[in-house]
Amino acid sequence: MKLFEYQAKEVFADAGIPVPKSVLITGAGETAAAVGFVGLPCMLKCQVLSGGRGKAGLVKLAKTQAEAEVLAANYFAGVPSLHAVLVEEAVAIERELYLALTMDAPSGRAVLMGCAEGGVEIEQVAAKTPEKIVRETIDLDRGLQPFQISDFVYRLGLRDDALKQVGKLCGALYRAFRSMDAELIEINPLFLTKSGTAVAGDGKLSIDDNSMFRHAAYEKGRPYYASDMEFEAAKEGIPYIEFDGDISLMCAGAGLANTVYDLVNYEGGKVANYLEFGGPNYMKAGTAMRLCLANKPKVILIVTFGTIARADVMAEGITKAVQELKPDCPIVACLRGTGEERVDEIFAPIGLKRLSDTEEAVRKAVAIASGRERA
Amino acid sequence: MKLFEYQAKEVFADAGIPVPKSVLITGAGETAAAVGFVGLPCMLKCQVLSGGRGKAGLVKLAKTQAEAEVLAANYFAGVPSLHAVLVEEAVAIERELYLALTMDAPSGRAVLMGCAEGGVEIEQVAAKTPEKIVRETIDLDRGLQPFQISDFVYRLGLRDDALKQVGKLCGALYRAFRSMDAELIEINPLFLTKSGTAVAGDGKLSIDDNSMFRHAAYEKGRPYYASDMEFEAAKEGIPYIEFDGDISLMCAGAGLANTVYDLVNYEGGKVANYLEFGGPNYMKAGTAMRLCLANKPKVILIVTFGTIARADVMAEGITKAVQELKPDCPIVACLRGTGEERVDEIFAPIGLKRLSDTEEAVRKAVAIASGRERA
Amino acid sequence: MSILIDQNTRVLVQGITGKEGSFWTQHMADMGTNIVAGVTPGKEGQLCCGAPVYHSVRNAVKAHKADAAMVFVPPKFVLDAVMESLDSGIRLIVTLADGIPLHEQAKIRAAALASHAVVIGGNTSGLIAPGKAMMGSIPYWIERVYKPGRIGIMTRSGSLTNEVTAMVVAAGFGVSTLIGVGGDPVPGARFAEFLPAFEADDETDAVVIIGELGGTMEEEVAEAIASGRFTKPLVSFLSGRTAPPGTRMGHAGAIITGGKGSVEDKTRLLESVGARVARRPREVGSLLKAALGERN
Amino acid sequence: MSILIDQNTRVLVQGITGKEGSFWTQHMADMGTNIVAGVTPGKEGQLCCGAPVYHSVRNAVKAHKADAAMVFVPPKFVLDAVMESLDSGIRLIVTLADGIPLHEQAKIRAAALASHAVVIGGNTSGLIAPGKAMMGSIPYWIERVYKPGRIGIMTRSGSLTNEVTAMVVAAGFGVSTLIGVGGDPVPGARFAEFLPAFEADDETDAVVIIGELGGTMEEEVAEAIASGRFTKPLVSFLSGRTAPPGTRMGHAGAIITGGKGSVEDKTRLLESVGARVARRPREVGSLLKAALGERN
Repeated sequence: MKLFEYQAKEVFADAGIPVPKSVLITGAGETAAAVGFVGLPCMLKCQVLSGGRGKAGLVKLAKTQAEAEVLAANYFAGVPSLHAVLVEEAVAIERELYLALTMDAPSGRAVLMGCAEGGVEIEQVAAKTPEKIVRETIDLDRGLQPFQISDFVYRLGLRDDALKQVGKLCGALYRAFRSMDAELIEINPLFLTKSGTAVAGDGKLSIDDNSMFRHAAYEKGRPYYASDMEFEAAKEGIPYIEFDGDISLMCAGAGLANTVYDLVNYEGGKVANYLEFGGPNYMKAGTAMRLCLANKPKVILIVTFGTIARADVMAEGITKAVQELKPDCPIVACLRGTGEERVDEIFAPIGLKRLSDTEEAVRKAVAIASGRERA
Repeated sequence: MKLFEYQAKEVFADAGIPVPKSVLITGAGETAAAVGFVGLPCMLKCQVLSGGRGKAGLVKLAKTQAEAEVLAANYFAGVPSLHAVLVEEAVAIERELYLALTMDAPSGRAVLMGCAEGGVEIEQVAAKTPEKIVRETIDLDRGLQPFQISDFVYRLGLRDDALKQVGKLCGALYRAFRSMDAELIEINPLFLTKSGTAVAGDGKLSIDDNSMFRHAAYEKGRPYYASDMEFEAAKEGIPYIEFDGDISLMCAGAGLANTVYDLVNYEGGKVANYLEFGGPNYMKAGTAMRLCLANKPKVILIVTFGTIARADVMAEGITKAVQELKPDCPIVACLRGTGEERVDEIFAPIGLKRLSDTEEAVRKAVAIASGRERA
Repeated sequence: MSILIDQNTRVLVQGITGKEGSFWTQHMADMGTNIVAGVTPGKEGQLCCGAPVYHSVRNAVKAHKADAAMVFVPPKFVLDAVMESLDSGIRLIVTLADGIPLHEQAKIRAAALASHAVVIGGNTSGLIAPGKAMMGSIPYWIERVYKPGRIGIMTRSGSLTNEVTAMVVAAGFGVSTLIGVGGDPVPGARFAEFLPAFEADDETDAVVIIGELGGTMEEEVAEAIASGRFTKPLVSFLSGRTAPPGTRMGHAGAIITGGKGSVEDKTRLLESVGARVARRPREVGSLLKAALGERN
Repeated sequence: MSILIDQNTRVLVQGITGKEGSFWTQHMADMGTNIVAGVTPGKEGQLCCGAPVYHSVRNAVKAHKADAAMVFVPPKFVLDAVMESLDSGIRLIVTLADGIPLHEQAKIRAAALASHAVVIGGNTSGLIAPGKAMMGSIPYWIERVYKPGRIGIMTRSGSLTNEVTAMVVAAGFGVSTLIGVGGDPVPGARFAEFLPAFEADDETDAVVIIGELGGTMEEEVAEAIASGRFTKPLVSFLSGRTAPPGTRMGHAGAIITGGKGSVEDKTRLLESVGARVARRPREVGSLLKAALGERN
């Protein structure tokens, strides 16, 4: 679960990491009071989860209260489903750093990463000048040891007071990473201010979904999703992503779903939505089909190859869903695996014919979507 | 630093380990109120650090308030330098266990120890029927893992509810062990009550002396020492133990001091006090000699073989101490090591002659103490 | 010869008396797996699927010299179950649960490395040496997928494994050992670690890797080939070739981050060391034929 | 040949610029020790006792291939200093500080075992191969104690070591290597672990152990002899033979607990495997003569 910047900064503050003075506003009417509290100039930062907010114009500086009020009004009026804006003191910056913690799969250790150039897109630094990224891996049982911090901040090029301050901050960041069961925790940029302190300029924190039972205080409501349907799907526990194509996928398992997504693209088709109909969700055909239909696709493409997720049970669900939802688009169904021999019989009432070859099914769906073929 | 039972039980209670209801009283006049609070029958337990309180009659059951008041009065009147008595609810016991945590030197791990027979002298169980003691060693980085607790309590012979309760208690005990920097933490006996709960009947906890900087709340005042002089010595940082003999030792280093202690005994002498005059204390001759003289010894036996603890510096200190304290007993001084060649010259004003053989020095001291020889 | 397991592997089942545990233990036994004991705290003395049940792994190992552990416990107890088997000296552990907390996945991986143990999973259906033994939840009834043969298979997926393996079998091959390392971001075991065993196995002619975008497991395979640690033919199918960067589609580990982990990059790397990479599942069979033909 | 160190050992000094650190580094250098670098955070680029100073052990090891570390830091920083050197691959570490917290002593010991490293101390004056090299705070000016020769010595004490070693030298012998494992209850290294090296050392004829009541280090030595891992003559002096049980006299580890660790028991055990145990320091010399005479 990705947290919003303001939530990440709440975690930082609790962990003892300095953050700028700020007020979260949920409507333009609160802007004046917020500016009064944080002072001028100030930053207005849209609380959205997508990256590249700066480039998208979703983070801007206001020098006057009037400027701030106009900005806030424009944001709340113009940014789709924006729920809050963070009004934040503008910090006098001496320099910027990058700092992050994530998990290193091969070693099973946490990895602390830093870069002496902050505010940049770290992916580009990693790709072009990987030697600029400083790394320290951490044994989770032993924790981040003092000597590791000392060496890390030294390699980051920090000295004297900045070395001590950022070092202390690394310790706090690691404790937050552990206590939050974070996948990723990132401060980019980390400000070194003209007054000589280190302050988190931005904050990213995503909590591991498998660990949410330890973080029940965070409820993943509508603002955390890109669309209403993604929110609906998540409530049902169904992995679901919307795209702008016209072929809705209902596929078993992540690997097979990704493969079908690729094959659709190879054949010149475009996907309307990714949807996993396998694993724990193989009995949810009705809900899955409703989520697909919401995108008004030209065809629904079902591909499964299940063992525990029985093909006959899925066929029964699909049949029932078709009877209830009466989809106005054709369905292509390639069902294999346990119970596959009963599928044709189950499909008979809805006139659906089982295919048994993935590529054949994909080609058929693409042909239908492109109008070259009728179901 | 050994804690008193009532302090250990405060730590237990904070860690979530059930303890009997109790009131600490510091005078017999508080008995009635304490009994009123904990109920009858109740236990009166002298808060002393020596072992074997039961055998020594320092823990007794009172069935009536009158009995409790008489007991308390006798304790406060009769037990030397007793500072407090714990008045504790008498728990209805189903059975007793032994539980302890300490450090295992060869592995560098903590070791959880248990015995299905509690209340006994665990040393005797260890010596006679070691198979009755169940052990589980714990990696300090990983901590006490759930599967270890489960196996440990099962091996202790516990089942069902008792297994779960004692298991939970083991987890709490380990957390207390770690957070207190304990050398030893012991519950003996651990009561399993008739109502089916586990309750700490007694509590021993000693904090590692090297870790006291992390436990500044505990001040080691007079009640923690066997005598005024041991308290005085501790305040000076000088290792010092009183015995009932007549030869006071002032020896450099634990190993050499123990050796001299042995040699004195071999020769038929008796030690008045052990005192380490080496390491960080080699410049404290005056204080050391004052601590020795407090025992009114027949002779002070000084044996050193120092390198960093220079013999000449020690000789200067001894000379000054003799001039100031004017001891009325003879001194035997065997000083070797750095600067030894200057010692005779330094001793000249006080008429002391340096010996250079430990055994010769010991024999001389014993002869003096026994009256066979004069200084 | 299969790698890792066969009829002689002495398997202990943790969580044997649970619903899932007893169901799959019976299937494992039916497929020839040598189930020597089970473990469920508090149930020592019972029998389950014909196997004696113990309170702890220590007791079970002491009595039955088990050398592999199959873990059927809920995700949040997996770390403890794995640590328990490692503590008793077991060096092959398979854990299926989907939903192990990430930081516990990492602890499992680190403990496996520190103990020089193989911990397969989580988020997998396990491990099978068709015709010999199975540890996991791989059903024996799909013979057109799990047909015995001479191809080693390693995979990060579930259904896609059936898809690809069916192509391998359709091309006339069979499976020597199939290892599902699982779809978690920090799996307990990684592809490249099994290559030496496949290399040494005289009943494995070639290896098929079913990978996907994200992570570095495929890159490690390429490195093993480049360094000469693996010399048999290797064919790979990778899903997520057209997946949009930064979007998490499916497995938590299947995401392109830091500009790394794209299927393009993985393909380039694998092909640069002589491995074959199929663009479609169907091609796996023909690439295998080509690779083995070239070799012979 | 000495064991553990000689003129070629490349010693790095942690905490080199401190008062104690620089004082003893100079003495170590004067005694022939090859000091290649020092470490003090924040002081990279300085020189101390002729050695270049680095911010971290990693930097120092990278530049100078140090293979031993001498730790001069206050007790509560010792654990981190030891972990830092272990992290850089150093496998011989000597730490003198008296006052390391017990739980950190244990972590040091556990880390030493896990890394297959030798961590000598704390609460010791260190390690000397007389005439070759010294790591610690053993002054070179007492020649009648640290005379080069063919007797290996291991000790838990300080002053008592001078007392006993002087007797060894007075009897006509000298010291090949002297190792002070220290007086802490959980020392980083234990007597028995050095016996194989002394056994293999062709410049060591016999070993003297200076032990005391408490703990099990002497028992482990007896076990090594019993199992045939050490076959050279061994003479021991143990202090605390008449110490009252349960009283802590001196070292925190020097206490009889659980009815175990008495000098009587240790003596019985050592003598039962053929080791000689002196009742008085003076006897060590004559027992050594007897042991070596018998052997030759």
